[in-house]
Amino acid sequence: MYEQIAFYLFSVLTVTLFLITVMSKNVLYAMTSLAAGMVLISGFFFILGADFLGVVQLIVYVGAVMALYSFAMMFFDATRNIKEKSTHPALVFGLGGMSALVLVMMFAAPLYSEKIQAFYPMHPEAGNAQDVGIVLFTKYLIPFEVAAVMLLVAMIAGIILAGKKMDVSFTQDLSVDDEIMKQKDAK
Amino acid sequence: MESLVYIALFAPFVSSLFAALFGMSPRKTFVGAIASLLLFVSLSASMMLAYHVYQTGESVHITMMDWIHMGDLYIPFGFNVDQVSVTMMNVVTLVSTVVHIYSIGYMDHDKSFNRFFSYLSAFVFSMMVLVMSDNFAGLFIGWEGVGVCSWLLIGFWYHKPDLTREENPSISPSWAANEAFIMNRIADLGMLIGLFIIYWNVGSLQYDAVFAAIPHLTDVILSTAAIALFIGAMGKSAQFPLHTWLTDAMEGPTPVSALIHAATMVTAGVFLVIRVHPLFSVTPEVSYFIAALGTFVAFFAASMALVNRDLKRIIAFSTLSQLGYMFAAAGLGAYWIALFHLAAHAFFKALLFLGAGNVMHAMHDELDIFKMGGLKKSMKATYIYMGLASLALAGIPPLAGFFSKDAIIETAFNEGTLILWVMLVVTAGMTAFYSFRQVFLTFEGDERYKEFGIHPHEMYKFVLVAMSPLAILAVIAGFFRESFNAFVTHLLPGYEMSEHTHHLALILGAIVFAFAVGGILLAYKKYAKGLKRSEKVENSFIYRLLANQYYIPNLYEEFISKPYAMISEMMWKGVDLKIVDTTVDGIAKFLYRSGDGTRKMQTGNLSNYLNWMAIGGVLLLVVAMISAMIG
Amino acid sequence: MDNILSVLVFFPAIAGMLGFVVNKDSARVYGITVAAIEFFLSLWLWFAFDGHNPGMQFVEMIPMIPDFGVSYYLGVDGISLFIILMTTLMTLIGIMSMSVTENVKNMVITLLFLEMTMVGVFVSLDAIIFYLFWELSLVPMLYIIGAWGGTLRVYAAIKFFLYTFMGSLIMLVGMLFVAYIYHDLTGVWSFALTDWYALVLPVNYQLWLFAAFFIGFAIKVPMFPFHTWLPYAHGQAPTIGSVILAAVLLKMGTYGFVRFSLPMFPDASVIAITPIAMISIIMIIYTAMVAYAQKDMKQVVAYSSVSHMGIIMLGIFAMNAEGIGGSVFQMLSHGIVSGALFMLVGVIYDRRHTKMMDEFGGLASIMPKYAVIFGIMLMASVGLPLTIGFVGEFLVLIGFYQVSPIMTILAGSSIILGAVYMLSVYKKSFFGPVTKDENKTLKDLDIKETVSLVPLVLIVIWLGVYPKPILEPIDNSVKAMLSFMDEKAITQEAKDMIQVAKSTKEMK
Amino acid sequence: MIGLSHYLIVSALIFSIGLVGVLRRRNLLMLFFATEVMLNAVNIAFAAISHYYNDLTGQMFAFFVIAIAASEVAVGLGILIVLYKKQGSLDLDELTTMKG
Amino acid sequence: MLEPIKVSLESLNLITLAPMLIAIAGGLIILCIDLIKENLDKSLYVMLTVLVLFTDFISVMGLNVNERGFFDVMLIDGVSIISQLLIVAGSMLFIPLGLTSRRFHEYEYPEFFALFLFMIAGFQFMAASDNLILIFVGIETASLALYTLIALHNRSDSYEAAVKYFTMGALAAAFYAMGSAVIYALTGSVELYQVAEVLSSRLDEAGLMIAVFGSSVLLLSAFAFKLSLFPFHTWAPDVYQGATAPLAGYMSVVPKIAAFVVSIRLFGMYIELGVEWVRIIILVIAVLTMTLANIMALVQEDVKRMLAYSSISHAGFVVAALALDTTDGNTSIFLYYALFMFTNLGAFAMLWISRHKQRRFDDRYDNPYEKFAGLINIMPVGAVIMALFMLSLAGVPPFSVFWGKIYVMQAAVNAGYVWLAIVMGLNSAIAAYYYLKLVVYMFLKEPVKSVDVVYYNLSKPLMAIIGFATVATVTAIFYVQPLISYLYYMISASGY
Repeated sequence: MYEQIAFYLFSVLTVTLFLITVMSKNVLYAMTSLAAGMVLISGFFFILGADFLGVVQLIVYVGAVMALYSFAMMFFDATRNIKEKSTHPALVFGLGGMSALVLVMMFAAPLYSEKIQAFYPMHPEAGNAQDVGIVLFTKYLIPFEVAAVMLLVAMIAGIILAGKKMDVSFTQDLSVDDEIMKQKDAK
Repeated sequence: MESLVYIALFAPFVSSLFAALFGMSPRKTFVGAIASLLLFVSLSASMMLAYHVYQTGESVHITMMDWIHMGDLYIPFGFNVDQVSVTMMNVVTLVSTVVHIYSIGYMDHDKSFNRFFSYLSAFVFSMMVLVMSDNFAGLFIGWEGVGVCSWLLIGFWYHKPDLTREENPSISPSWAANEAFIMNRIADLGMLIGLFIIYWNVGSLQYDAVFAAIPHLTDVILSTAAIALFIGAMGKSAQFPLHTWLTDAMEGPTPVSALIHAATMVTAGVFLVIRVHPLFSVTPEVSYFIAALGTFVAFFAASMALVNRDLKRIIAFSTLSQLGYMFAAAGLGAYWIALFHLAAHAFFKALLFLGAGNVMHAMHDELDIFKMGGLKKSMKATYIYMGLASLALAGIPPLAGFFSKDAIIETAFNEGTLILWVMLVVTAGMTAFYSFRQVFLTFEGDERYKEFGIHPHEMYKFVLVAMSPLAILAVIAGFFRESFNAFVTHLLPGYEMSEHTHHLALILGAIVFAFAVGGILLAYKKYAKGLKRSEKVENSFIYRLLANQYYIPNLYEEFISKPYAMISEMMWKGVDLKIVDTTVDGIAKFLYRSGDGTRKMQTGNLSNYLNWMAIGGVLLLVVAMISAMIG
Repeated sequence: MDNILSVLVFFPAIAGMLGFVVNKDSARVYGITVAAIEFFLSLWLWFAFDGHNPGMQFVEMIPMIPDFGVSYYLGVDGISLFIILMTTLMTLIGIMSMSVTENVKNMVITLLFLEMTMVGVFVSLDAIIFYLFWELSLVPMLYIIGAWGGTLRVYAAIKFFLYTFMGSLIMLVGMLFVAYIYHDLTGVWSFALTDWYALVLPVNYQLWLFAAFFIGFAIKVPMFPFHTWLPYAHGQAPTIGSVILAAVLLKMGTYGFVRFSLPMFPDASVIAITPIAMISIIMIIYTAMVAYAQKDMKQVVAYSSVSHMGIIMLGIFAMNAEGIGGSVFQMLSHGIVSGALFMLVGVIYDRRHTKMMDEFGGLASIMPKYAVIFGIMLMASVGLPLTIGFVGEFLVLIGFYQVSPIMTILAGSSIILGAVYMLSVYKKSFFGPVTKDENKTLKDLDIKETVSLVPLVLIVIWLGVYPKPILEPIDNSVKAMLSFMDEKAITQEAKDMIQVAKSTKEMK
Repeated sequence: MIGLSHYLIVSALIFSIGLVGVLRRRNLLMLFFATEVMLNAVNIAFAAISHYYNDLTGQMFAFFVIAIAASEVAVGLGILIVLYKKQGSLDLDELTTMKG
Repeated sequence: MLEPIKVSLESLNLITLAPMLIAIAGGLIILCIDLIKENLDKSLYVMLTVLVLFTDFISVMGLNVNERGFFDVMLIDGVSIISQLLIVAGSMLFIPLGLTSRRFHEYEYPEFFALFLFMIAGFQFMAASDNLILIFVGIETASLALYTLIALHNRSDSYEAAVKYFTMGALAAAFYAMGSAVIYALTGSVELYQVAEVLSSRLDEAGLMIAVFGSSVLLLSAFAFKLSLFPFHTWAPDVYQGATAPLAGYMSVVPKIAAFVVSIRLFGMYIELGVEWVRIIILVIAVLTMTLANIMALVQEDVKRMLAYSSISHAGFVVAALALDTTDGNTSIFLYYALFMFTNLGAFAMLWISRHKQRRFDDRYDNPYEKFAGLINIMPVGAVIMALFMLSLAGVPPFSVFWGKIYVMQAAVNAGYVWLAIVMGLNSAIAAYYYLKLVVYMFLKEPVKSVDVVYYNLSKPLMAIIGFATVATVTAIFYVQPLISYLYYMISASGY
């Protein structure tokens, strides 16, 4: 009962919030509702017993990602209302509705099967964090490390793309080459 | 004997090559002389061969080398000198020798003198191949060879421009040459088909093999083969409906007309029928058709000759008519008579043409007999020659024509084909009339040429001398009828008149004679005193019909040439460019245009790209759903 | 010299590669020398060739991709030998007579590469190697048409390339399918023709495969209605391009039919006789008519090529030694004659820069030598006996007569229609008075042109009079092929139709 | 009782909402929001399946999805920054120099 | 408290990780070098990268076939080995294209090379795993690096390209994640060998088909994006145009090989399980892709854009082989890309050497056809070489792509899809047009402008690369045999 109420509450709220994210003309509203929706999603995780995941969701999304977005928003000076040309609403909502319909039908199918054995079963007695830790650092150690590399890549990318060095472009600058030539001549 | 065969065959070839060496140089008389000499060599060899064949009664057969050997088809270059071919060889070489010598005089002023001899000798060579070959393929070589030489020689004065049909009925020499070649080609196709039929049913194209196989073949095969071969003969011998080229061929120099279009090449068709007599003699329907067609052409051509004003065309029509006679004889089974008439005709017709050539030479190439008259003063020898030849042609005894033509008419009677007989007899009368109409209009009466400021003069002496053998033969050839009969019937089936005919021979002869003399007299009455033209007659339907050759050339032009050109144009512009090519280009253009169309999906707008992606994904999902639901 | 074929194939290519170094001014001489050596090599091949052996000779076999069955597999028999000779000859003559003045070096190099591909096509006994040379031959030709051609050259070149390319890709699918079947039956991959010959395919497979190969070959031949690239290609190509195109490239299609379609699919070929004969007859008559309507001299020759190719096609599907042998001979004859005709048109084009017939008239009196040679070639083209043109045409028609007399009569109309358009060309350009002043000063054939044309004239006459040295090897190989087809054919109809050398006696 | 399907359907709905956002947004920043929504939707699905199968793999996947989302944000924003410096706008309708 | 897990080091089979670790370590080394000393010349980094990649290559060669490592996350089967070899070799060939005579922005960053190496590691992880999680992380690592590399070219076109690629990539990632979720829901696993097992037992359950199809479709959408299949291809032309020529050429080969490996594992699994529907859908997409891309390529004005469409079309070609799911088919995929790689390397390198910093021929394009007009007169050897590449791409024998093409077609024929082979044939014929168009411009047209140098960017290393590509393209016939037998052996050994 408690679970049901929570589920429906979270469902309605997330859907509404994400709708706002998607439909709002104001970046601020959109972002705020996105953040709120993400918080609520962590609620789902908690209901589902994925406590650690819920925490990560809160920290990474609501903490890191949203902070990034807000900094970006400030940089872009996008607090005012955004004018967007709307792409054929019929097409957009048709496609959205269609995909919702098909996905819902798909998920309404009897996917769940008793026969399926968990390969990495949970151990409720030990707690979610421990479970996750063990699997993550054994089975999924490699993806974990690769994710680290990925984050490194993202970091480097973020740094160099946003860096000052990008303000001048050698790509279209003919004089750069002349300098090289001069240097070579000097040698 | 083999070397004689080679000499007879290749002397003209050497002559042609020799003359060709000088083909592009200015006139050199010695070219003509050497060519004539070589032709004379060929004539001598032919005569010696004739003597040999006559003596031994055996034919000389040689196989020079292989020509085509593929699959089962084996064709050698083989030559066979037997009674028939040796006759032809003699006729051909004799007339050509005379014509060669004649041409030295006639072509005197022509800048292409050397070239002319080259062509002329080449023609003789082809003709020799034609008559001497021992197989159908060799015959066909000669057959086509003479066709090409004829094309070259008709178009000899190729530089003349095209005129309208009113100005010149044959438009231009080059036009006439092409016409002749193409018409012959039509017939040649028939001949080729004949060869194919024979090959696939006999397995060989050698005469002896084919003749030996004839008894084993069915009637249908024999008849189709005979018809196909005869179609070939029709083209070369200008039988209706492929006859129009012959009169147009008169655009060529006159010696050419004498040699090719009177004495030799046009008789190749008759020769073919005689050569292949074992085939024709077992296909009576085809033979009868040949006879009937021959008779018809004899009459038909003679009718056109009645009103023609062109000196050479009249002779050409008369050639046509005489060819009809020959076919009539051959068709009726009297092969030796046909061959005899062929030989006799060659002599007097060549003589006639050469005489006409003299006249032309004198008249500066004027050919309209209405513009001549009274030439006998300046050209006595020619008058005699032409008169003799015309008499022979008209069948006045004791000249050659009488013996040969009379025999044909008699044959028609003998075979009981009275209609043919009647037509032939009437034609004989017409022949006499138009021959003498021409002779009288040319040589007798008022001197109409003076209006045109022409000063006629007689031909060179040596030319006249050279013509004399023909004249002599035209006179005396008839007397050799029986020995000729005996000679050739070694090979050809004999033909004897029935008792009944034999009894009536005199009466029949008298009837023909009466017609002939009647014709001459009529001509004399009308034309000997000079030309009296009658508007009424000339405007009459029949006159115009005859003068325009029954409008057949016009018909051909309107219903064959022009539509062909039109359809060709349509095929090109309408079908080839508009349909076939446009389809091909259309496919290419369609692809290109659809490229222009589809590249529009690449708007450059990210939102659209995302839409496409979503459309793709969602569409696939929908398809997945539907197909999962269907099962 | 067992590897004479490899030498023949790669000698021109290597020479072409080295040709980059040769100075521009000497390029032509270099080209002539190389082509002459190549021609003598091919003569040597003929000399060493055993005319009585109907099978493949000088066979070379090096596996290239054994896992995929591709091998470098060369050989010649009586059928291909003379086409190779003609290829080398026409290339030599072509280079000799070449009137191109711009970029001569590029032209020479291109021609040498083209020669490699052409020889390669005719010596290959491996389908993939065959296909390789087949496709590769398009490239130099594309360049020749496109770089030295007339105003529409790019269009013509691309049309030529794409059209043939499209067809050959379909053919490639056919080849792959045959290889698949071969693999299915034997467990081995092989593209070697001699292996493929051993395959006995069910009739429906044969039909599909025949169709696939047909598209490839028919476009190349070109058969109606795939012929429209040809007039453009010829019309726009420089003389040398037309010469090679007409003389050799078109032969690849007909050669393909003889080499692939007939021996591999005897039953399908027999079934295809009637449709192909009908197309051939359409080709013969229709293109002869179209040729008659042309105003451009070169287009006449181009369309006449199509018409003659119709004859060749007809002969191939006669299914008897006369027809097929005749076709092979006709390929040579058409190669030489049409090549010469294109050269002749080129001669006048070089002088007047037009090929329109109404620009001329009376050339016979201004350029007599030219007129004579043109006349001889014209007569060979219309199939005059004792010229090369007659032998092939006669054999083809006589061969096909056995299949269908009516169709032979229709096809035989080529001797009439051919005369019609050819003589009308001759009349329009050579006869009549000289009307145009520009024409009055035209020079007759110069040394270069004479030297290149006279050998062709001699060959035309020599092979017309004495074709035996050529016919004999062809005959042997064709007979061997026929008896092999007969053995292999499944259906009785096909066996009946394929006539193995004893044809006429059976008819009796 | 709340079954697996319930969660999955919520996930599907949110996914579709995200998709709608991706389709209709012209502002790149807000478009990125929509992609975050989609990834979050998937996370719900993974967590739910994980829960019902009593299997941890789903949660693992969700972790990595979060990590990936975070990295994407970093790189995406980096690109947006250079773009904004150059163009002064985040409107994707202005990004149409390459087309056709 | 759970029991600590004891794992022996041997069972981890760490060697399977060696190649990727080498690449990552290489990237880190480059970063460190930059930290120690700034402003080193790009040639140092290029050569370091090549060296790292070479070591990587050797280590891949040292792998044994059919091993699993690290709790079965790593999968070293034949496919993964050959694909890694191709990926590394391809990267090794493309990266020296940075050694141009002119300076371009991205090569000024040592990070560029580090990112490049990380990207390769990402691809290698994609190829060497059948775990959807690792595949996902690998994809994203590689993609994020690639987006950055594109943007680093630093001009508005490249940002535009990067944004487009990035945004669509994000959507594709969402599709991928959703698809994986559905698979997980169906089977309770994200490891393909287990997925296949469970799925085969569940296939006959009622009402599940929609989910099976749905999962395949979602994954297909994601990989169709990666492989640039219609209608997910729209990014490709713009990104190719916006990226530098070396990167565009690289994108047309290497990421696709990685994506193909995953596709073979994924969709091969579906087809193997008897879900014919997937095969049909892939075939339809393949045919649409090759045809539409071809038609669009016909009308392009820019060579690079044309090549972009052409590589879309080639991808469609190869995807058809994927749908066959036979050993021949899978062999042909790698054979095709291996051979295609050389030609594309050459073609893009030719564009790269002719790159000028300003657009001198067209306002929109770097490489409009006009630029190459009359190249035979300006740069004859270059023109001939470029023509060779074009002919090779068109599938003219004996150049490299031809062998790939007939092998694909043969695979189609062998699998009974003759119609597919015919469609491929016809498409090749259409494609020939646009390749020829360039040949025509180079050989048959007069130069548009009298431009001093077209090969503005040429340098000795680039010449060497082009020479290598030319030789590899022309002499393909000689190495196709070992290539085929190796690929076939490897693929059949891994059971595909």
